[in-house]
Amino acid sequence: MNFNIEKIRDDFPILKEQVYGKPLVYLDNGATTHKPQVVIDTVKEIYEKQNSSIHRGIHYLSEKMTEDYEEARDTARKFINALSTTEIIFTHGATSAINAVAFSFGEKFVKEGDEVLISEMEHHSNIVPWQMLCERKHAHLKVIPFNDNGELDMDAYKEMLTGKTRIVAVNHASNSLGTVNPVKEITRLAHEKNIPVLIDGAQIVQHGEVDVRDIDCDFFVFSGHKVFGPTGIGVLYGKEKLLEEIPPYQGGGDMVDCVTMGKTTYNELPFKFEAGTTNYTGAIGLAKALDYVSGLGISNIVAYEQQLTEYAAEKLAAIDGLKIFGNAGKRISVFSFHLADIHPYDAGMVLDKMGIAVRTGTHCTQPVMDHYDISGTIRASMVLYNTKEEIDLLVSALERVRKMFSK
Amino acid sequence: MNFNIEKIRDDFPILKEQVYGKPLVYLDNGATTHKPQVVIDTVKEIYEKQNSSIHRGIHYLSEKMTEDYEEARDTARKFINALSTTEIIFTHGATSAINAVAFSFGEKFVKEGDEVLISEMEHHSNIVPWQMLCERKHAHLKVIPFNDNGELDMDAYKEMLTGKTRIVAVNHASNSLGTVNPVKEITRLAHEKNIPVLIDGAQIVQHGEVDVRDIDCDFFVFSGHKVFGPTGIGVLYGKEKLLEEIPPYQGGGDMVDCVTMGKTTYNELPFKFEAGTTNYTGAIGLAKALDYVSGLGISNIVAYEQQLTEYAAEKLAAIDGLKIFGNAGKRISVFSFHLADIHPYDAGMVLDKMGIAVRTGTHCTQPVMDHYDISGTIRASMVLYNTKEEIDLLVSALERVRKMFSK
Amino acid sequence: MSIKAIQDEIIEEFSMFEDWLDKYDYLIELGNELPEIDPGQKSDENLISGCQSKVWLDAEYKEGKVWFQADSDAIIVRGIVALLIKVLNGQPPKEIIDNDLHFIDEIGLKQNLSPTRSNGLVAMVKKMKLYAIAYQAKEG
Amino acid sequence: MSIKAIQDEIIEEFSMFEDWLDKYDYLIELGNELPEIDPGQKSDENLISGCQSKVWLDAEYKEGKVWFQADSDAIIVRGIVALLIKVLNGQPPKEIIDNDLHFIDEIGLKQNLSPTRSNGLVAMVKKMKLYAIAYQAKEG
Ligand SMILES: Cc1ncc(COP(=O)(O)O)c(C=O)c1O
Ligand SMILES: Cc1ncc(COP(=O)(O)O)c(C=O)c1O
Repeated sequence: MNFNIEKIRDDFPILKEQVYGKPLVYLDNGATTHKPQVVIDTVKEIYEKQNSSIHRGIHYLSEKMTEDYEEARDTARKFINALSTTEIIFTHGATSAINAVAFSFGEKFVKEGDEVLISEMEHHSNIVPWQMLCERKHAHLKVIPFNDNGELDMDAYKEMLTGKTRIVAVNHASNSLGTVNPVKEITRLAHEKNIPVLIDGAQIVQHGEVDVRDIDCDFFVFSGHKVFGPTGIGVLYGKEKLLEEIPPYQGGGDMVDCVTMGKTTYNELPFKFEAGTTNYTGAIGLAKALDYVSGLGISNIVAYEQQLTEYAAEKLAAIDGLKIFGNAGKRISVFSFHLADIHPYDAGMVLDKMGIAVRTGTHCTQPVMDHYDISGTIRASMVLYNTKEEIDLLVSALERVRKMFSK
Repeated sequence: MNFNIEKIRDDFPILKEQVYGKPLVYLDNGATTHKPQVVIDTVKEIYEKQNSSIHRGIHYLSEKMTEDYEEARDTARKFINALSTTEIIFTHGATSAINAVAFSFGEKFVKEGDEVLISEMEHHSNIVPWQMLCERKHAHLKVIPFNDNGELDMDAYKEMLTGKTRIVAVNHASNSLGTVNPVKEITRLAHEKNIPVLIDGAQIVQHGEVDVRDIDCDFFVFSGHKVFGPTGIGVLYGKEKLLEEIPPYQGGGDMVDCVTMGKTTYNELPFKFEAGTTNYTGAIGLAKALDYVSGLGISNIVAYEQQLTEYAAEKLAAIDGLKIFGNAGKRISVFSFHLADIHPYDAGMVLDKMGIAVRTGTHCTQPVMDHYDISGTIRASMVLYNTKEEIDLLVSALERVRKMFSK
Repeated sequence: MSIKAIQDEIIEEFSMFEDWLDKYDYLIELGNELPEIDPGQKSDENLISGCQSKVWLDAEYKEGKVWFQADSDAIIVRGIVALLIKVLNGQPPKEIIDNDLHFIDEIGLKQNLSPTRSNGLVAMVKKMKLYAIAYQAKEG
Repeated sequence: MSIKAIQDEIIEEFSMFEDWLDKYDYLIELGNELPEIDPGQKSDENLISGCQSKVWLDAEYKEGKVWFQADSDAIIVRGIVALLIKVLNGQPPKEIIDNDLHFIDEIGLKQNLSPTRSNGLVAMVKKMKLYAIAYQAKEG
């Protein structure tokens, strides 16, 4: 395997930081990932050398920014293997992308009595927008259950696809269980009944290959900050035909072709969905991050992370009294667990003082917590720059935590 | 006057750039402003040293980011003199802030047959969201006209405030006419009839003092990138009582308190309106920009820009065949004009090659163009780092352009 | 002892710890020692729900003084709860209203009382003050 | 002359200009020289509306060759229109379809034909090709 982890860690300046005088062991990548120097420098250089509002500008800086922005769109397109840049919309993150679809698709296609199908393991960002839609339209939210291993109940799913189902929205990978869902199969089954599918890819793009044409999903969303890019940027992929059919989400500059007080005609795709001054710095920074990931080689990353995941699973399971929630056959390097009967918040606070950054709580997946009847978990989430040594540090820290609380 | 323009220009690295081998004369500040080094360095440092997802994190980096983010909120609060940080919501820009109000306020308060009152000189971002709302709710959009000087017709306004008016939305300063509107009076008159008022402050914060409590407006919005801050960030101010009353705009992580599939309760203000991972880097960068502006002294900036505005007005008016659109008594340093019968696009393209960045077209204010029955203008827009020398360069370039096209 | 004096005592106590883990060891000890409150007092009414942990708070007013009883599902939070009770218990309402709890800052627990932590503690401190205000109002 | 040859000629012409303003002077000249099209041809049907400037395009098919007539409200755009017509006029549909217009890039006008410029030119080139495709289809 061609994966020089030392060199990679060198690319991320923050990994050299210390907290409380201890080296930072950052295992909160499910929340957000760090940025390689090349992304940071790109953002800096834009502000120092070429900052300018894009589209419709006729001067040099504006031209240059526009070109770079549209090139970033093409980079995002290639990264998820979309057909055309008209299908790539820059949003502010996964959340704003899902909200855009829930609103725009909902306005056009969801009526009273209709059903929207999500799963029990969704992030709040893929629950609440649909709840809001269903409330507005008097539609019903249906929920695909998962088993105790954290795997979707595909039989239940099949039965829940009815003539009333208007859209299916599920995550590609779960941010609290680590499960990788069979999104291709999920899409195929929905398409058999002509039901479109939105895939929440917030937890997959940083871990592996995504091919929206292979999945054949109708919408796909992800956040830039979770894939080593800047904050405040995300991507909404939509099939052109659907994007053409649904109304725009927000109104504002750039998304209109012609405005009169009586009637407004909308700009063509993808601009129709990009109202106002976009976060062009974010988009170009994100493209650099995607280039960085591609440069390392997706298959290298997948192979490396698989080793890491297996190592973590084994080491964590060996800790006395540690219980992992989510043991799906296919998983990403995200582990939610309890340590004996220690409250996750207690454990997290102590781990922090040891320099180990984990997240505790519900991870914005309250229904997952309800499934297991727990109030929260400790979550360690790894990406390509994490190491076996860091897992060892986590494990020995957990041992120490257990002792502290058993006195 | 205490205003060291050389030193200030030094703070903005991009101002030293050349285009086509000529020094950049950037007069497109109405579209976006450049960033002082301190803002650029802040963004860089966050990514290099403390990047982490905010709120609910228990580890060091997350704590630190959360603190800085909430401090940024307080900086924004102070900048516009809001009462409490619960009234300051970080959005992605002015456009997303207006869309949020149009949706959330509209859901709660706008019904069939109601009226929404905007003006003829609004930016598309303060037109289209209201059009979309009116279409959805079968309400009516009413438009306050302006006279040929570019001043709102206040008598017409008074008559248009009726028992059916649900909200008034006007800009503080116009991005194409330069007009500064009497927002305090506009608000007072609306409040006499208990009608709330949204002020689009996108073109005022970079030019002078804003005091939302003095204006007494109910909502106030602005974009970070137009006030020397990063891209992808903006502010929505709303009076607490109103923000409490209206439903949230987007659903997602952080904006909910408790989520079950049956019922979701929303987090308290301001978080209720900040769904998903926010652009914390943008917010903290914006706070630095606001600190920078405050540090120069608002009254110094106002005094300096007034000189600049007067100088520009005089010099431009002296050009043979130049016609300015918008001659309001109170104005910002934004000038829209025609040069003889030269097409604005032609003029803009040639100015560009002389190193002078202006904008041409409708400036996202098509109704303003329709008012004068023109298809666009050339627009030069100045901020605190522009100089009289730059205006002289613009003037001589315009002279040259006129000659080129009169052959 | 005055609220100020108790706070000073706690600050002194904490100044002896060499490192964070010793502090937490101590907070765990305090948490373990804090008497559990009655199951009956763990009512919805007394519950202060945070996303990270839960806190229950009950109060009584006797002979011009306020007495608190509190609990949490997380031990370290219980430890902090124990400190807060130690400082405020048996004090007259006016004292509780007027004194600020600077010890929290000084012993390095400020983060635990940040409004975004969502562990129930900020809300608990607020509620303690509210009880004091209510009791004072009753006195007239 | 072939499309390629005409393009080469234009590239050579433009290579003589020392600076941007000279190029624009020349485009203005070309723009001024381009015959205005009939008011009747300035129909909504022939209009290609951009936000920055308007372009009108009409086409005719005669004896196996395509003839374009076009106009714009901006002079520099007219100049570019004149160049496009010079290159494509009187060519058989197949030639118009098969040749790409690399001269635009080489004489430095690429920006003017970027899809985000919104000056009507990209849409005009697209429409010119579409006319050619339609005429070719008619031939069978
Ligand atoms: C599965 C999943 N979906 C959606 C989101 C929301 O992403 P963002 O907060 O960047 O909008 C997250 C992030 O936590 C996630 O893990
Ligand atoms: C008056 C006015 N309102 C609103 C906006 C929209 O701001 P943004 O594009 O940053 O959302 C602008 C920016 O052009 C403006 O000038």
